[in-house]
Amino acid sequence: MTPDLVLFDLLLIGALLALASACLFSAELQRAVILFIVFGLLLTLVWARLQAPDVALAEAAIGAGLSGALLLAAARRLARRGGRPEDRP
Amino acid sequence: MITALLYTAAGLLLFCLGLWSFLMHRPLLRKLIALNVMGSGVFLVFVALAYRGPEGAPDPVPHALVLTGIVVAVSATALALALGRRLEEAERD
Amino acid sequence: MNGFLLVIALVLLATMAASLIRGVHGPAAADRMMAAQLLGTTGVGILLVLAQVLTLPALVDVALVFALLAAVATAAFTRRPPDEEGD
Amino acid sequence: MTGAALRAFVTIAIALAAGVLWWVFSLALLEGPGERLAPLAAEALPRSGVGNPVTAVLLNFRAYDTLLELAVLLAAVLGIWASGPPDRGFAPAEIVLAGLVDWLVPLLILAAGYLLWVGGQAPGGAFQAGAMLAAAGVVLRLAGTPRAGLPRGDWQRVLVVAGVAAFLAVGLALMAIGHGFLTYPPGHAKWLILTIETAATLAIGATLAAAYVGGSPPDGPPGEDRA
Amino acid sequence: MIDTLALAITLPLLGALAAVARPRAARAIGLITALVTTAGVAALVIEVAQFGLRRTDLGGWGAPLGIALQADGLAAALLAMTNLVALAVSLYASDYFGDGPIRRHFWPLWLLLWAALNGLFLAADLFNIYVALELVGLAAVALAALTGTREALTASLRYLLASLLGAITYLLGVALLYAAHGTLDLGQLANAIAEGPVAWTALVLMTGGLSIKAALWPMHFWLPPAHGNAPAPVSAALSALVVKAAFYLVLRLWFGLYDTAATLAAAHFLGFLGAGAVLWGSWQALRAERLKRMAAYSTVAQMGYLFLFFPLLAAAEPGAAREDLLAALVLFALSHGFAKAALFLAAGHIQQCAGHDRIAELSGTAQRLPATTFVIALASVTLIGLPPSGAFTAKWLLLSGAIAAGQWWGVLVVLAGTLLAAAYSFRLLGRAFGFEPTPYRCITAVHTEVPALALALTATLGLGLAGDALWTLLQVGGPR
Amino acid sequence: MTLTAWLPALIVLSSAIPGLVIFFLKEEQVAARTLLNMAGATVKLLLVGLLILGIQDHQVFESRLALAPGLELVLHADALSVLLVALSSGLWFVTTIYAIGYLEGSPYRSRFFGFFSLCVSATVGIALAGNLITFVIFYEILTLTTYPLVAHRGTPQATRGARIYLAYTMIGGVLLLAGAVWLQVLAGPVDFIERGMLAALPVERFGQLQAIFFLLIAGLGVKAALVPLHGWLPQAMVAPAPVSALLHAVAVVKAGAFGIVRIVYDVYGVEFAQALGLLTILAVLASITIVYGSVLALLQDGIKKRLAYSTVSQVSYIALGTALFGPLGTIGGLVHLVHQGLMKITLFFGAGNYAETLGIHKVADLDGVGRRMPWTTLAFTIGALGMIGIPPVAGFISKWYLGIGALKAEMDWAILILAVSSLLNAAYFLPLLYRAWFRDPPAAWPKESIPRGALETRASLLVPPLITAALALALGLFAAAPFGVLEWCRLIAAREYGL
Amino acid sequence: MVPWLASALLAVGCFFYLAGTVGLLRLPDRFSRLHALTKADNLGLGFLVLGLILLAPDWLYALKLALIWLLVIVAGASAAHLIAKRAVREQEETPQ
Repeated sequence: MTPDLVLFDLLLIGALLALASACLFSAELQRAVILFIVFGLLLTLVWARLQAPDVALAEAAIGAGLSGALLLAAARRLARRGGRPEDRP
Repeated sequence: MITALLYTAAGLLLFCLGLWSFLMHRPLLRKLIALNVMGSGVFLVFVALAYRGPEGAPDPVPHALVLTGIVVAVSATALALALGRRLEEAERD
Repeated sequence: MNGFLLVIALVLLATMAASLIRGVHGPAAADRMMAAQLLGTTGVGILLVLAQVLTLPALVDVALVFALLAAVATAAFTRRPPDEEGD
Repeated sequence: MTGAALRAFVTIAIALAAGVLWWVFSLALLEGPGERLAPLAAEALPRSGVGNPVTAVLLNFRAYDTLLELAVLLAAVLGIWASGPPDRGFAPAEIVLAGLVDWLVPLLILAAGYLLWVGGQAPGGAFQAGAMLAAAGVVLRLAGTPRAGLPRGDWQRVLVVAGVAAFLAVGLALMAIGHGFLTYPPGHAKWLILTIETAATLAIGATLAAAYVGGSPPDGPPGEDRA
Repeated sequence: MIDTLALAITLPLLGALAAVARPRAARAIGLITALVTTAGVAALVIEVAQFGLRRTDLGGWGAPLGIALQADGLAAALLAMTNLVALAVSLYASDYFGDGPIRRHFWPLWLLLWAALNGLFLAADLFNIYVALELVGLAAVALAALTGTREALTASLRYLLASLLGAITYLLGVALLYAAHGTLDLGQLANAIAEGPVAWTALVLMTGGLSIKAALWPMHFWLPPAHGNAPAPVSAALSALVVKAAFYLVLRLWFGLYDTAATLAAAHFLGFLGAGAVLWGSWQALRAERLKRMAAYSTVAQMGYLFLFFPLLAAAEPGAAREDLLAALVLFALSHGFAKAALFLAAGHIQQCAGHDRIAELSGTAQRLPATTFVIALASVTLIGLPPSGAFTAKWLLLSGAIAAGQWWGVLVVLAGTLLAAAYSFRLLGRAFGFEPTPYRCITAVHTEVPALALALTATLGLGLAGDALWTLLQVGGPR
Repeated sequence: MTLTAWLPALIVLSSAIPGLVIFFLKEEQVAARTLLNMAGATVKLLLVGLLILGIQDHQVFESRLALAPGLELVLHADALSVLLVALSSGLWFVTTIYAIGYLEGSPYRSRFFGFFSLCVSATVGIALAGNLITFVIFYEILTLTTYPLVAHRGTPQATRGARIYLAYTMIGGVLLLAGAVWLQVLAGPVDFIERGMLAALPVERFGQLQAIFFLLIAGLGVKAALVPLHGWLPQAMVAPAPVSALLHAVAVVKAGAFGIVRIVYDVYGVEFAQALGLLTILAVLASITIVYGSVLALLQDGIKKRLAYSTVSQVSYIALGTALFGPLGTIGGLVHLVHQGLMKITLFFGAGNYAETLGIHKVADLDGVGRRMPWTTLAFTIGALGMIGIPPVAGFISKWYLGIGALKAEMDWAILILAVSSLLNAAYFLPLLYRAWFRDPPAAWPKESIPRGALETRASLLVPPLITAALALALGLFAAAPFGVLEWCRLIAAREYGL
Repeated sequence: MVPWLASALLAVGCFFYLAGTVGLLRLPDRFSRLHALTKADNLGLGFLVLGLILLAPDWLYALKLALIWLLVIVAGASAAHLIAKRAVREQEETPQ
């Protein structure tokens, strides 16, 4: 195990967790959605790093494509309605 | 093994972060994102325990399970968003 | 060679982490999307390097998918329904 | 308990849980069986009919899971269809986007075909390919095609069930001729899997695209236009 | 070679596909599938009763690489109940939805749900359980939302979120067990699992996830609105079958998979939650303003009874006493399944005829809808646990177990729950004889009331008087 | 299929099956309903006749059905069960005739008669129950089947009365259930065996047995209307008269009283119960109830209310007899089970006739009714005199045996109770009789709905009270006859004391 | 020789990425950021791909690498346009 790889791992995990936190703690919905899409991107790198190319392919295909589009559309609708959606279930 | 432990820890942290966010936020979209993060955490645990060093071929079974899990998660998210949209319409009327 | 490639990957990852800051801070959605765009391209780069390092040629396919879908994500981000569309 | 106290309590509890979980998982990883199913899968791979171990797990060893997974997808889209008609979608694309769509959609479809084909031997497979098709649908809808390129009416329904149907047809046919449900006879596995995967790719693509469109398809006999 | 285990899942699945592809014929397809599926499952149950444990390795790989389906006595008992209830629900639904627009959404989803339920009962693989659980969850949520009202949608969303949370938590437990033992097969895991923090944590995670789905108090919050606002046949299926399936898995985990490792303190904890469910659920049912809400809260309470068995089962030495308790538990679950389905179907009928289901305004049902009232009365007999229902026998054995184990709190909870159940049941039945009738706008066609009546009679007379047969069936390779 | 294994089940089913069929009859199918009712009642009487003959022939009648391992539904005919089976079958026959007349033209009769038949099935099941769980099962079914009868009229008072009835009986049922399960945990399957089966248990469980006894008595005391568990009974008076007759004379209160008899004699064993000191407490409870019921009866001005409190008082004679240690007291209690049934049903028939024919509900309106309705009033008088304990009506026999039983049991104070109670009985019944026979009738009856024809009221209303009154008289006059009720009770008592 | 060249190309690619990131972080206004970004990441990826092509095991692999670069450039151009439009709209709605 090369130290570079460990460094890479640490950096990757750090970025991943930081991003997840930023996304989950984000006050603004649309920002959370964009960050979630970026989170998917980083996750793809994780799958690649862990030698799971099948999973990486799936994550890339679904996260950037369908899932992202769906969430963006939902966030846009909420933003358009304007009201703070805190009263939602 | 260190790699697996490291990524397992990351997966568990994602799970717990997601759980926290799920419990603390009320908007549907936030809960969905939280659930997806939680799911990703679990998937990460699976993939981490499939990893067997840079040389060894990884265990394909957890990879397959995670693929299935991803499809399920996407399905659920899509359904939830559709219901949410319908609810908005119902509330607007 | 692999050691050097790893360093490259590491640097790329570092730039990625840095541009995350813009992604998190925005301030506007467009800024975040720009960050996302850069992150995507960097991600493609890292994937390609990793494909070499880990001798996983399949990661090139992942990069390909990334490249293809980055445009989809951007389109999804920028489009608005007709009643709001400015043009 | 006040709201703040409750939040603090939950936060602390989850933090503790995270620690316990990590400890326990480390125990499991350190003491657990080193190999798990990897050697078994590697040993059975030559008999599975495909070269990619993940595909072998998904479509042969644990094909039943995948069958149910496709059913989950179907359930989701049925639920979405039940939630009423889709909204109008987007205005026709302006020139840049239209140009993008013009070359992106064929490429996506091409990529889907490539991933499907390569899935037997290398990473890739039905779901990834289906997701690419769905992405094509998403782009089309974004560019102003309301139905995201999906066929009308009943053909769309047929497409959506194709994956599960292919699975069941193969599985039950094998059972009927005495092999047992989803037990591929040696030598035929490759083609049976490819058949199922092709149907599944189309179904996944159609299903995900339909999920993005987000409402029930216009009904009517195949080809009949009631839009 | 006809594999009835596979048929139990594939037949409804085929029906679902046909109903998706041909929505205009959905009702006919649904009814035919219901009949065929029930026949297929009947064949399976008879096979189990005659030849013992049935197991099939799908794909011919065998565990741990492949997935197996397995039917023992416990699975067969629950399958029998599920399919009979599902058949009755199908017959009822064919009238309830008629040729209306909802039918084309209802039938495919319902058949998918049915297939998934059968799949859950037959599953012998932890991850396969997860997938089937998600299929059950999504189909159930989609069905619960079919009415499209605001309340129903809000409730369905909440249901979906709770259900997903449960599934993910469960999955983490599966990951832990796979990490520790390298297999997902229930039988192999049962042999491999040894006491220790790993086994413990996995059990906590899986039980935690499943008990959300089984609506164990206080994680029941999603159930009453979801079950109360769904269309009546859907409510029946959700309350009678879906929560039951999650409970079945908890039972399998605790007394099939874990057996040696499950200790008393944890079982007591579940028992306390069960007690909370009985009291809280019954109390809320008593306060409910609407009939279906009441029925839904009653489900919360009845699920609580099932968990009350856990400390007793954990304390009992293997042997006849323990088998009695387990059989009583199953008998209770089956009785509740039939009775609650009957109750919801009857409630749906009343709702259709009266235009609402507000209990305070439902007077004179005994005069205007005698058969439906009779169904409610019979179902109430089971819910209260009065003779001659199966629930009475089960409750008797539960009380015996609790007294024998010296768990007097359990006795008090059961007795209090019985009284509360009587109180909420008779809120409606008391009004039934009233002479200020609500304007009922229905001319009752006899055949629409037959399914509910059959269910109620099965719960009250069938299981009460023929419950002994269950003991024989459960001898077949059940949890030890 | 042997008759001995099926006869008890058939006796239960002979009313249950007609009952279930009747539910599905249309309202206007009067003839079919009547036919079914009467056929069921007749068949049941015949079957009971067969049973009695067989028992005298020392045949053992027993039907069994396994509910679960260790839990069996057992219907077993012994001498004690025959007592209640015969009483309820006979009175059901009579009451059915009465009810057909009484409810003529009123709505929802199919429902009424359906539950009516089921209610009798439950009573017969209680009588034939061969073990504790079977008893509990039929006891609860009885609650369920009588509830719709009490609520039948659907008026707010009826609904309220039914609700109170249900609340009491459900709580009683739960207590009984708890006691029964507890007992079964301690002692294994509790079969009803003459002289009981618990004395064999180890001494350290005696404390638990005492606790269980109180649970059981509390559960049974609700239906037997032991003070302070009697509150439902006056409220349930809103039911139609045949229902009141059934509740008070045959089914509900008898189920409770019969249960107490069973528990004392065939579960604990009377000697063991005495040894545990349980009988004295039961005797005290019964005595309080007797006096309290009588006093309250005196205060009522509604006829049915007065009869209701009278029931509270009179049923406890059975419990008192049970609690008086010694065969004579036992005989007194047991014969009263039958006697009270006959006399009380006569009284309720009479009260029902007054209400249905002339609209009389209050004591004050009874003036001169003996002239308008002499036959009814004659029957009513026999019943009332019997209740007071005046010879030669059957009630005298009961009180006589209770009295000497109390002496033998060295509970002399019980005699005082009997005396006081009889005085009170007289005080609340004699004014009724006086008004009916010796006051002048008013110018118009409150609401005369059945005009006087050849008979004073409908034949179907008149015949039943005459039959029951005649029986009550006959049982007093020919008490010593062989195969009479008294002889039968002697036989039971002899067995219970191992004589 | 080839590894050295490849390394050099990779290092240059890396530099452009760095430059792009610094631009994204430091440049004051949105449109200059956008320009810096597109230029930098296209060039960065370009050099990276060139370097990797030199190391590619077979021509198909190399072809794929080239294709990816092409895709990123074309898609990037379109994306930049779309984002710019969106940015303009946002600027009209809320001043930066």
